[in-house]
Amino acid sequence: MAAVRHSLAVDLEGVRFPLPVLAASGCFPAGREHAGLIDVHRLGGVVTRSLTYGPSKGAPTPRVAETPSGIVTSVGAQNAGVREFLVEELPRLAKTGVPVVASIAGSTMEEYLRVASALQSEPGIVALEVYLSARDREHDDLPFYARRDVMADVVGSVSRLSSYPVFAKLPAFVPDVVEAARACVRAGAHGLTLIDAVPAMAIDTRTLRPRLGSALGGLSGPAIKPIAVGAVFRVARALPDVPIMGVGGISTAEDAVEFLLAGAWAVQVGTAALVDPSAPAAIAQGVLGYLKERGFASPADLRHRLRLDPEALA
Amino acid sequence: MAAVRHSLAVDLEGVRFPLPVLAASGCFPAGREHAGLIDVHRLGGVVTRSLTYGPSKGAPTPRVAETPSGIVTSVGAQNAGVREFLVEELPRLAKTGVPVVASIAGSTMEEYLRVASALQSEPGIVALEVYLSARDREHDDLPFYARRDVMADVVGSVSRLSSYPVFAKLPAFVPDVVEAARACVRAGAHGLTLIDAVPAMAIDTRTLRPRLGSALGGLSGPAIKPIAVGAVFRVARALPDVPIMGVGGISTAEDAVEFLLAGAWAVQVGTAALVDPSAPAAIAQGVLGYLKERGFASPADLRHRLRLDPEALA
Amino acid sequence: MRRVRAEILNTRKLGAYHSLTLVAPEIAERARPGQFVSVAMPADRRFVLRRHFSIHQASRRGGWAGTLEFVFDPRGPGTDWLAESKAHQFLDVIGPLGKAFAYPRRLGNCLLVSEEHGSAPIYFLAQELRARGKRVDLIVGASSEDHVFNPIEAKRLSQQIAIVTADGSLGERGRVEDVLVGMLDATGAEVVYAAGSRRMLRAVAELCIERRLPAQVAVEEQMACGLGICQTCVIPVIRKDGSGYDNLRVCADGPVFNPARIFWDRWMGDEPRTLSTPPEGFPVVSAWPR
Amino acid sequence: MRRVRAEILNTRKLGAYHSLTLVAPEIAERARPGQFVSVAMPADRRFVLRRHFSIHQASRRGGWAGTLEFVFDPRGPGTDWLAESKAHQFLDVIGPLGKAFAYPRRLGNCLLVSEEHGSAPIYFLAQELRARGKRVDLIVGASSEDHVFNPIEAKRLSQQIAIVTADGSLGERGRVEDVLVGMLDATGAEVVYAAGSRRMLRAVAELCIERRLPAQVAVEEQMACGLGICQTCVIPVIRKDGSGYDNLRVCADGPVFNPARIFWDRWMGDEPRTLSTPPEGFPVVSAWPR
Ligand SMILES: Cc1cc2nc3c(=O)[nH]c(=O)nc-3n(C[C@H](O)[C@H](O)[C@H](O)COP(=O)(O)OP(=O)(O)OC[C@H]3O[C@@H](n4cnc5c(N)ncnc54)[C@H](O)[C@@H]3O)c2cc1C
Ligand SMILES: Cc1cc2nc3c(=O)[nH]c(=O)nc-3n(C[C@H](O)[C@H](O)[C@H](O)COP(=O)(O)OP(=O)(O)OC[C@H]3O[C@@H](n4cnc5c(N)ncnc54)[C@H](O)[C@@H]3O)c2cc1C
Ligand SMILES: Cc1cc2nc3c(=O)[nH]c(=O)nc-3n(C[C@H](O)[C@H](O)[C@H](O)COP(=O)(O)O)c2cc1C
Ligand SMILES: Cc1cc2nc3c(=O)[nH]c(=O)nc-3n(C[C@H](O)[C@H](O)[C@H](O)COP(=O)(O)O)c2cc1C
Ligand code: FES
Ligand code: FES
Repeated sequence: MAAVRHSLAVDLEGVRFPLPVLAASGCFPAGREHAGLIDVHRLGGVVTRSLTYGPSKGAPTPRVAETPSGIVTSVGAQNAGVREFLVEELPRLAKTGVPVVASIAGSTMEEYLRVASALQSEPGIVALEVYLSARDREHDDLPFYARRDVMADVVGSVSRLSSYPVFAKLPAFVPDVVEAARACVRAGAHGLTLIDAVPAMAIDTRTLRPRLGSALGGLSGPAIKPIAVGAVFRVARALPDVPIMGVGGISTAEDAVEFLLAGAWAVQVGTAALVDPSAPAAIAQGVLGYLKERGFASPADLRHRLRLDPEALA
Repeated sequence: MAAVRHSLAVDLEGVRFPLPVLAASGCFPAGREHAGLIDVHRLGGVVTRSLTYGPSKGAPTPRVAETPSGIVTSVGAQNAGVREFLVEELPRLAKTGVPVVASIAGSTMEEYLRVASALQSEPGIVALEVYLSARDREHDDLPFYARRDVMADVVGSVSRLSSYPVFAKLPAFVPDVVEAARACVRAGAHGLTLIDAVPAMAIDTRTLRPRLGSALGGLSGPAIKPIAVGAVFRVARALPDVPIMGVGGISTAEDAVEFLLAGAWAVQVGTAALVDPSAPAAIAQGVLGYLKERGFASPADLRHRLRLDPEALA
Repeated sequence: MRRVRAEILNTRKLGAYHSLTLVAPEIAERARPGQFVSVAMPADRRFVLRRHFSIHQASRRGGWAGTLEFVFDPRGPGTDWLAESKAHQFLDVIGPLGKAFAYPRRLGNCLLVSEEHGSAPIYFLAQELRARGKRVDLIVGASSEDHVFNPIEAKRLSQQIAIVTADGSLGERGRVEDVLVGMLDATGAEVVYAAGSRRMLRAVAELCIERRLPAQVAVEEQMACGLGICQTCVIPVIRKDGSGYDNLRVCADGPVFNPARIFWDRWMGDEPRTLSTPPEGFPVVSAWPR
Repeated sequence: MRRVRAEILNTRKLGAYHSLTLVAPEIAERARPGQFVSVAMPADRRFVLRRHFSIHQASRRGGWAGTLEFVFDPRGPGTDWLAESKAHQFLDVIGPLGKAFAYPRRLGNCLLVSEEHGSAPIYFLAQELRARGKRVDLIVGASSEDHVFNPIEAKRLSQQIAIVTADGSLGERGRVEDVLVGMLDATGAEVVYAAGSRRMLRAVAELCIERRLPAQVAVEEQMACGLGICQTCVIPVIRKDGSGYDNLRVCADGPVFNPARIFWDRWMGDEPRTLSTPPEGFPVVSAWPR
């Protein structure tokens, strides 16, 4: 085999990450205290926890329950608000040089726009990710993604307002994830993040109570990997030119390769990074090993390599 | 404690099962060869595999792949057609006296109606279950559930045509499962079955192929239990008078109790019954043990026992 | 089929293979070559499905009466777990499952062809055929020496034997197909049995069709239940009357099939096609002596 | 915090409890009472999360230098798995995590209150307080005798001790709260430390507030990461200026808190309320000697 120059860098139509593995939203240590556990230079990038405009206290506890190969969590977007983020967290992150994707949330369209405005022209930020599972106070508290037009409206408005490329973070929980993705792209999304945690619940049969304080939460971890891979595959086939970040249940390099083969341009690691903050770096390293062993030049190279029988999807 | 007469029987607004645990669609042995492995008298009932009008060859192989705490399958509704079922399978089932729920499928609205007609007034059948994940040939091959009006139309038409009570089998994969459930009930569904396998995919990173012949399949097994419990809980709270059969990842009596606490009137066991056909009977037995130990009189008793903090769902 | 809690009597390593011998008289009494068992994995792991293994040995008489042996090479989470199991542990086993190889009533000379772990059921068959006074010859193929399953046993069981490895580390270098014609001619085979890769089984099928030799092959397909319930394990089999094909269950209608009736093109998907294949309505070899 | 592959040096049973002693000098050197470790579960099971245990013992000197001990009662899949672990196995451990108990600078008499496995960090604290010349008295509560953690050690560590079990199988029958006032008076306690159920911690809090005694309690909350990342483990803590409360992370901001600042009503949800609770803006005990 001719000497191939392997590169782990990925280019999502202008949004560049030095490695194809990012820490997913809500799963990256923001504090000073983790210096010893992670080396941000071995990360493709960091997606911040979803930021609201004002501080938010979040959901009642307990906020996590373990289920077969997964966890159900409900943090309720606890965060100190976008201003606190800009003062306390971003400067520290920006100094390390790691590309930052800022995740924005809101309970009204207006809040999304206020958060997006507050983040304008901040050094370090390379893109926005729009969290669409937040509840829409103006529409019966349904999640924004539940109404395609409302969702597209949020994504479109943020895209028009912001100078950053915007990734819409879609749950797989829409009857036609392809149509949902298309609506976001038409509205102006630069790319897509697939998928968010899946609505779920766990009950303690001993105490007769929900295992989470908020009863309902989101399922993440290895259990949801097949759901996420399926969503990425379907959207990538329909929208091959739209950059996709794949997320959901990735805990090994093989898992990441599965997503890249399914059509993801980069991947994010959530739950696995909570349990082991060095996991994203180790996964990126493992992807490099896979590329080398199989003679692929780059993560992007995998995007068109899935071998499909003619009969599949018939 | 006063002596409680424990009964495992459940009454789903007129549809009676002697035990609260049924074998789920596609997961009950139809053949003679299983006599030694199961005792149908320890089953609440049997949901048949989904029947189409004519015979269907089903999906290409491989049809199953194991994933963390789950399996992804795609059988593609292989079945010999409703007539063959009536001649070959139903008489044998009816003779045992086990309540039979006939699952019906179609690739057009018309096919659903033809299958439902063929099943009219057959001894042994106590209800129909409408499989809504089939692809609608008249609407871009999208699953029937993907368009709420189309779905309601199918459920409504079958309900009007058939003299059996009709259960609509909903996937959790709709942005608002409560609205979907409501639409089915408004259209005439007697009850609901929640949930179907979740759209998913697995890829073999060694061969660079999807692990299923049809690429996409459905995720079932313990991995999806929290998703199913969440869907049952949400629908049961919104529609407390509508009978719900809960299904998804049940493999122990505790799992079944979780569903009953979430609001299910009965449960179905799929994947766990494939691996161990006696599982539904063992689970029913375990539910009895739980009721006795905790002093509950019947499975229905659990339906209103979930203890919710006032703050949950706020 | 029976479901039993079977104690592991003995574990041993044979080259790349692990062998487990279980105490399971209810299954052993009924087991015939070609049939398989289904083994539950521990419930506290991520496993959901049982794993399936051909029965390699089932003793009805003697010191080992009531025991059952199966053989595997560790290559995934399930077989890795089994490879760690120890004597006196218990396994949850269902069996015997599936249809066995049929023994030829009139014909005498049997050529048995196996690859990798396909040798497990084939050696069992060899023994039963010899007990019925048939001449048995063997072709055993593998990737390399350590994957040639129990060559000593193979030699003991066969009149004539050809061992073939892909890397030439034992026997001839090459594939089973390379020696097939030669062995057919040399042994005067009247019946052929085979278990191994789809590629090899198809080559056997083509040759037997050409020569109008009756044959039976044991196939494998991904199984969810192994019990005939779920229809995940199907293989396209051409109808006797040639009017089309049906997707039959490997676990309940097989795993042993007449290779001439397998609709190879469909089954092998887009794997390399080296041979022409029977169209629908293909005239099947119906000479099988039942 | 450090992450190490730690060898299990020793395992032992103490009543209902299992104790694991690890070789983990990087962690042991830094460990202080109240801090905890996070232990990875095997990747091949259904587990997703690490499990968290208070450090019971960390030896910096002597024959056990560089070792670390934690203690648990098997009561779920994670602790069941750990209970089966053997000496010379390796565990993936992160620690020390969280904020430790602070030692009183001026005050002398310390009453330590523990329930069930809460005794693990409390005995460690007792030892460190004694080493600093403080008087230590203990109240140890449990459901029954075998759940009274290491009573012999408890007696060795304390000047005066009250053991209370719910079923009366060891010490007095009842709850820790029943002997609290008596012990406070009898020992002349100037500072109170506690670890155990929320109910008990709240009773301690109420009493200490009433008597204006400085106190520290170690709390537990379901944790996903244990590392301060995810904010699943929060507890409502009233601000120093009384202007409201913040949800602080038990794993990073705790697990040791000033009980007077915990917003008990919020934290305990709808569990039975036996005591009045501080409103927002509650005047906190700020007398803690730091
Ligand atoms: C009828 C029959 C008889 C068999 N006999 C033997 C035998 O004697 N010795 C032996 O080593 N192997 C045998 N196999 C193959 C064996 O069942 C699988 O290789 C094994 O289950 C793999 O499990 P795993 O967890 O180690 O690997 P994985 O590859 O991780 O298995 C993952 C999943 O794929 C399934 N699977 C993987 N490969 C196969 C396959 N070839 N056929 C069916 N399912 C598969 C597994 O059951 C499991 O559900 C037989 C298969 C069948 C169908
Ligand atoms: C700071 C801290 C220190 C602890 N110290 C000890 C100790 O020294 N000895 C001891 O026996 N236990 C201790 N615990 C509790 C212990 O972590 C859990 O009981 C244990 O993880 C249960 O795991 P499991 O799989 O056996 O049980 P399961 O109940 O099945 O656990 C399921 C999930 O719930 C979580 N969980 C269950 N109970 C608790 C709890 N009380 N607190 C936090 N998470 C919980 C587990 O981590 C796991 O994610 C401590 C907990 C915390 C937060
Ligand atoms: C504790 C926790 C907090 C999370 N917080 C956020 C968040 O603030 N915003 C968001 O978009 N996703 C959030 N997520 C979802 C993850 O970013 C990710 O989409 C999901 O967990 C699936 O990936 P995983 O299986 O790798 O965890 C959170 C997930 C977890 C487990
Ligand atoms: C092999 C297999 C075949 C199935 N076939 C059908 C079917 O024909 N009709 C249907 O409505 N559901 C079918 N299902 C879905 C199950 O009935 C059930 O809804 C789903 O598997 C979730 O439950 P479980 O986790 O207990 O398996 C099938 C599931 C499996 C695993
Ligand atoms: S594996 Fe289920 S029918 Fe064969
Ligand atoms: S457990 Fe994650 S922040 Fe405390």
